[in-house]
Amino acid sequence: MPKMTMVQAINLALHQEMSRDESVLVLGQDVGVNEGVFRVTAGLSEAFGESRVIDTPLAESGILGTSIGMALAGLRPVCEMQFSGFSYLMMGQFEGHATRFRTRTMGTYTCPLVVRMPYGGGVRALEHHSESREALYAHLPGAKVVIPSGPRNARALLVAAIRDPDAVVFMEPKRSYRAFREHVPEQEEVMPLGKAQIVQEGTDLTIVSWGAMMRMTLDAASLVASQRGASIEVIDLLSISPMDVSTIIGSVKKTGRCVIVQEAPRFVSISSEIVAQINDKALLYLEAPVKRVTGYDVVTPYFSRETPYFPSPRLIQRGIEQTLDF
Amino acid sequence: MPKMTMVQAINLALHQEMSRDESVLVLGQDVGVNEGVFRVTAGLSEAFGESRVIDTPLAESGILGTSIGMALAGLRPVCEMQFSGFSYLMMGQFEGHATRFRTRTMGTYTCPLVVRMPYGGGVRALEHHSESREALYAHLPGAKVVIPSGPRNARALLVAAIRDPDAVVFMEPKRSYRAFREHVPEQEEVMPLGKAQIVQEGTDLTIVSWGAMMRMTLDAASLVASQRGASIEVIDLLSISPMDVSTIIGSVKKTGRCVIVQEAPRFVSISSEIVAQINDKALLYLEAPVKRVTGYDVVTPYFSRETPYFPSPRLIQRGIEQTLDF
Amino acid sequence: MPIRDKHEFKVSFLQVLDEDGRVDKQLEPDLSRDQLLELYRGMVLAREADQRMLRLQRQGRLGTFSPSTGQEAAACGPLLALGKADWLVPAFRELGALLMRGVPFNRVLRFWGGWEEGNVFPGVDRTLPIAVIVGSQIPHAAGLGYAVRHRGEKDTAVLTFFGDGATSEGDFHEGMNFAAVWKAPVVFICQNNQWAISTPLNKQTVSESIAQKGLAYGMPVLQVDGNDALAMYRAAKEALDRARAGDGPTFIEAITYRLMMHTTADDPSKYRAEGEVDQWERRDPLVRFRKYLGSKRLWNAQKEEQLRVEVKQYIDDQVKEYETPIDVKPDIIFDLVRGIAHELIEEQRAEFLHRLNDENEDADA
Amino acid sequence: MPIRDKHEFKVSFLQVLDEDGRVDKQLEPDLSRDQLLELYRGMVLAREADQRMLRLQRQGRLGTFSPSTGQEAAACGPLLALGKADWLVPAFRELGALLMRGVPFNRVLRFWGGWEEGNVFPGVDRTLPIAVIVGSQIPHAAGLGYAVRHRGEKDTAVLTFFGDGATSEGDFHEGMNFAAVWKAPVVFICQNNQWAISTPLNKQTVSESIAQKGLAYGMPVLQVDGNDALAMYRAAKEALDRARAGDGPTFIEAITYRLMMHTTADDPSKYRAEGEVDQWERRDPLVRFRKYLGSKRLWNAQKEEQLRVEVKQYIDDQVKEYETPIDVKPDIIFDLVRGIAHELIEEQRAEFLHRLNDENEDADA
Ligand SMILES: Cc1ncc(C[n+]2csc(CCOP(=O)(O)OP(=O)(O)O)c2C)c(N)n1
Ligand SMILES: Cc1ncc(C[n+]2csc(CCOP(=O)(O)OP(=O)(O)O)c2C)c(N)n1
Ligand SMILES: [Mg+2]
Ligand SMILES: [Mg+2]
Repeated sequence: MPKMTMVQAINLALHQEMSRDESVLVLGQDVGVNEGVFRVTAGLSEAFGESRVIDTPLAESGILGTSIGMALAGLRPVCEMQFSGFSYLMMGQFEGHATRFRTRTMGTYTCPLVVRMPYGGGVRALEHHSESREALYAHLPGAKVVIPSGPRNARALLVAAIRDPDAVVFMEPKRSYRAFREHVPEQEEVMPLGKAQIVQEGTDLTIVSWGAMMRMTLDAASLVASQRGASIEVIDLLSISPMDVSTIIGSVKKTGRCVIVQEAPRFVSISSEIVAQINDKALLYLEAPVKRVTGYDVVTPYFSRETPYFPSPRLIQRGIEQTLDF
Repeated sequence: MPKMTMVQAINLALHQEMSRDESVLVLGQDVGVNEGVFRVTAGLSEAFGESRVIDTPLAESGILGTSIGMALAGLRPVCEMQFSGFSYLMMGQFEGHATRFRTRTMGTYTCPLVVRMPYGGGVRALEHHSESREALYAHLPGAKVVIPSGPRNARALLVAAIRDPDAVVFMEPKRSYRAFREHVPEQEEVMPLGKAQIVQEGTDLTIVSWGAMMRMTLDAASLVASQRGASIEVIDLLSISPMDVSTIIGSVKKTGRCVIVQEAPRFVSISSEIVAQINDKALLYLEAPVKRVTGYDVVTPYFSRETPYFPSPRLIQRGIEQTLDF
Repeated sequence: MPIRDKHEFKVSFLQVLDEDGRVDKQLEPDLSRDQLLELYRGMVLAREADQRMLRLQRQGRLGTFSPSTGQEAAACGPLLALGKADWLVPAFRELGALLMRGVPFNRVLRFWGGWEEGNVFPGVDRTLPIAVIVGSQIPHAAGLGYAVRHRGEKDTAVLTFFGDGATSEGDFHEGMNFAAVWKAPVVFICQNNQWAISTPLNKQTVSESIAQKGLAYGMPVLQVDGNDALAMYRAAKEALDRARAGDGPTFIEAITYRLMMHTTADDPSKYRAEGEVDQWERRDPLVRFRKYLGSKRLWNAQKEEQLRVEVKQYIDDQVKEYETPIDVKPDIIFDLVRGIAHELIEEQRAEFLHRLNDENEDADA
Repeated sequence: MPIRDKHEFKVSFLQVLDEDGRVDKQLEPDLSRDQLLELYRGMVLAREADQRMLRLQRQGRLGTFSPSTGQEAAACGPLLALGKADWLVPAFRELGALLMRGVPFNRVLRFWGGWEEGNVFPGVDRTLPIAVIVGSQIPHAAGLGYAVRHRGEKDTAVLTFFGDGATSEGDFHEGMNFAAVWKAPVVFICQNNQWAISTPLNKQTVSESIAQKGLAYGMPVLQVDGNDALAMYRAAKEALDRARAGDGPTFIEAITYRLMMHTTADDPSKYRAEGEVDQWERRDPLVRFRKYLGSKRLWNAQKEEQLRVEVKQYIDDQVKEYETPIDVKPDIIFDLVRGIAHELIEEQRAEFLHRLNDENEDADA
């Protein structure tokens, strides 16, 4: 099979899961005839028909709210927020129902659904099209939040999300949609939710990152490794919530140094929680403060100004160096 | 002046600010004739009339959205979400507009408004009436989030919030609404936003807390102090965002030990950020891991089960002891 | 052509029993004796249960709840038309609907008593729990409607309730529109009880009716005397039949009145005149229906007495059951947060159990 | 009484100029020569500016934007009726409205070019920036309406625009209802251009018209030929006058058509037939209005030529201005996040400046 972009890989997951399980359906704005504004849902309407690939009215709360209804009836809706920047309109349904039906009814009703949404900056888009707000969803008890970093894990994680018995927010780094290709096996591949992946082993320093930041992080890490001969371990978080804390802790206990690279603003974010977990479980192993390389706590500027507001390979490199030199 | 409850103190702030400044108005569900479901807006409709104390239709996004319009026109709306559990319905307006108009228009338009909301558990109320989700608002760049802990600071902070040039989320710990009284001076008192308060000085350990947890924290601290002769510094955070990090860091540098007490669930929360700030700025001063005494990362149980799901004085005491003994 | 009327709409009003219990023969639904009695029993049970809950609440044996006295016809009439395969999506003021659905009263008590067990209805399927977030259940009903049709479940419909206040929420709007666009088999019933806590209808909306809000979605609409159980049955039955036949959703406004407080924490004397209540007490749905039963020679004082005794006995038994301690592990909430276990939750469960232990020791000491 | 029609509603349709530019004398608004020419210039400017933006975008000199070609009458007609004291609350497809309002074209370019400066309109008050979140500006308009009335600003109204897709959002519903309940002086104009990206009207709503959605709020409604600038002017003028007189809000549906792509990132051939577009091209609002001007002997080929030259010259100058580098401190965003400085922001500003320095050195090396 030829190498695939992330868009193609996600599309493959949707095709295969819809073929496998009749109860899976896709809904959202422009996901049908138009095949999604990023073409993520290409071919689905043709293959599975309008009743399983639904072009909805323009209403985010309605999209999630009706998806919850479908899920309560035993379907497995995969709904799309056209951009994560509009997903806050469905926060009431998400906080109030998608994450709660299981506890509320002691398991009688659950919400097996996926909310897909492109997120993040770096594509020179309009206001509200550049934010990374995974922290908002991750804070909610009962939520699952997954962020792939490449075509292959995007496919394998989306399959897992669709099969998961609860609501999963699946955030797709749109900057990585077509930025690179990977081999994605034709046959089914499923990665467990709640597990991080050590993508590169090392002994001097641990980097934790996810989403679109992974590529930059790997570039920066290999630069530092080659320049200074440092042995760097890189963890792709993948599952933001629930978080695979033991993988992080195991690594930090080994390396004693940690850098977290995140696109989102810093304040009350995933990076904060990772630092807190290290404090809780590995403080005495630290040889330097954990370094947070993140977005700033400002409103994301319009695209002509945006570039220096996101982490860059250089900034990550500096963070690594500083932590090694501490 | 007699001692006041927090409800009375907030009411005093509203009365005085509405008298002082014609552009201040109050809107929300049942805030007028009914004087609010907690009577926080008692007497306002009578004193200032229906056009400044508006009973709105039942629509949270509409309440904030129209408040934004009023604020853009130069008014200073103080709107109420009847319970914080319904405030997620206005997340789109808050994230998309209240926190952004200043940056978007480079200061041409701003949103000087306050969103008041009772929050938190411990009053044996229905589902959605017991959560503490300050983290959701605090993560948003541009947001201000304030949580008073007693009648006197509630009054002084609300006055500041009303006068602030931007949108302020003012979260009122409903468990403290009538739980105790304090002297609240008749004459104007304003506390600056963005500042924490050291309510008790000490040298052995720092506790940071806010809202309804403050009272329990003080009880636990004085118990440990008397039982073990420990000298405990207690910080009332008050302003969740922006956060007075230097007060916390100053204290932790002095004591070397820190306990954070928070009602909200732990994951990606304010407590996470405080730990991360200490990591960033005072790691080498720590003599023990920072201890987080928090709610659990589960859906808040219905009220018959809720008690052990919130921090208790005993749990806080244990946290302090453990940190002292580390 | 330059200026012309292009579309015309109307809102009709349905009443079958007038305020004195006289029936309109043309409109009288064809109900058996058993069905009529089932409906009446449902209303009486709802009324008696409501009154008992009020006492329990005052005695501190129940939490705050929202009484439904006065609204029994609006809640019970439609339930007589609802089949087992249909879905019921309630708000929080349809006690009669839940009880007619077969939800044991002790479960309702458990809900208001602060136990999740109150949302588990043994033997009763396709019945969602009470929705506390006003209007938020409306899109669920639309999604359920889509699902049953998508699955090819013929003869299945969805019935949802909400209040007049709920019609101001965005979720009402979005849910109604989705259902209409999807031609989903859903019947939307708005219990217009004139108040949303202290907010009177004219501060909620200035439309001449609630029913006309359905016109926005191209949906058939009907305004019904919500204190007339026969009219409510008839309207719901027709709408459910239409839904089952694939003809899409219907919006019904039931004009009724909340005779009591919003919840037991509310004091309506702050915002409404007693006179208004008196006026509506004269339109009591139970009295009206009883007159009708009487006129059909199906009812008399003795039967009434028997029914009240039977119903009260049931209530007594259920209260007893409610007050039997629930035997569950204290950490059950950790089991329920997600369908798949995770280390952080397990870690916190351990902290929680340790803490319970510690606090119990403390209490013992 | 048992079943009777209780409320009746209708939706009227207004057209002043027919598709051949013939005017209905009864309905022809009383506009001066200057006003007519101002309106026509506005539409021509909008069209020419749109076409220029398309070229700039294709050349990589402008970001993605949403063309408004074909919708000039709907956007410009109402603007002729809008006073300086009134508020304008746009969506994102009213280029003509912004330009007639006096927003310099270079600011519009800056907006789509990715600069916050595009939301700063020197000398133009009471004009909100483009709203990207569909429908979210509608409650703002209601709040502004409340504010101006509350302040006793007589003769002040608020005009807001949005699309057909926006009417599905909860914020449309909530904003309209607040305005109606408050009798706020707001005119709501829905530019029904038949599409929301790829979603055709019949998947957006199954109501016979968009206009009737206003009935839900008890609001006067009107459907207007949105490609008829005179009808749009007339409808907006009457509604604005009514608003200013204290008679509350109005909902206007402008039936028009998006002749081009949704945005420059969109490919409409994926979802709509060319034939549909051709049909609407024949209803070009500029052509129709030009015929009307011609029939009034206000216009000829030479004047048209002059106007086009003048407008293009203005556009050239504005493009030049747009492409003049903006001279602001790189850390301006840190100044703008809140009205009051704070340590964490200052700390991050320092990090940011340090990083810029470091990266510039890197680039230099
Ligand atoms: C979204 C939301 N906002 C506010 C509340 C608080 N609240 C509970 S019931 C109620 C009024 C509901 O009025 P209505 O829909 O007419 O139903 P009724 O109580 O009259 O049966 C309010 C404001 C809530 N539960 N949910
Ligand atoms: C809340 C929200 N959801 C989705 C989008 C993405 N989006 C931008 S424009 C648009 C369609 C808008 O349709 P309509 O309201 O008819 O306006 P038009 O584009 O036709 O002028 C969509 C879905 C958005 N900007 N905001
Ligand atoms: Mg009501
Ligand atoms: Mg449109």
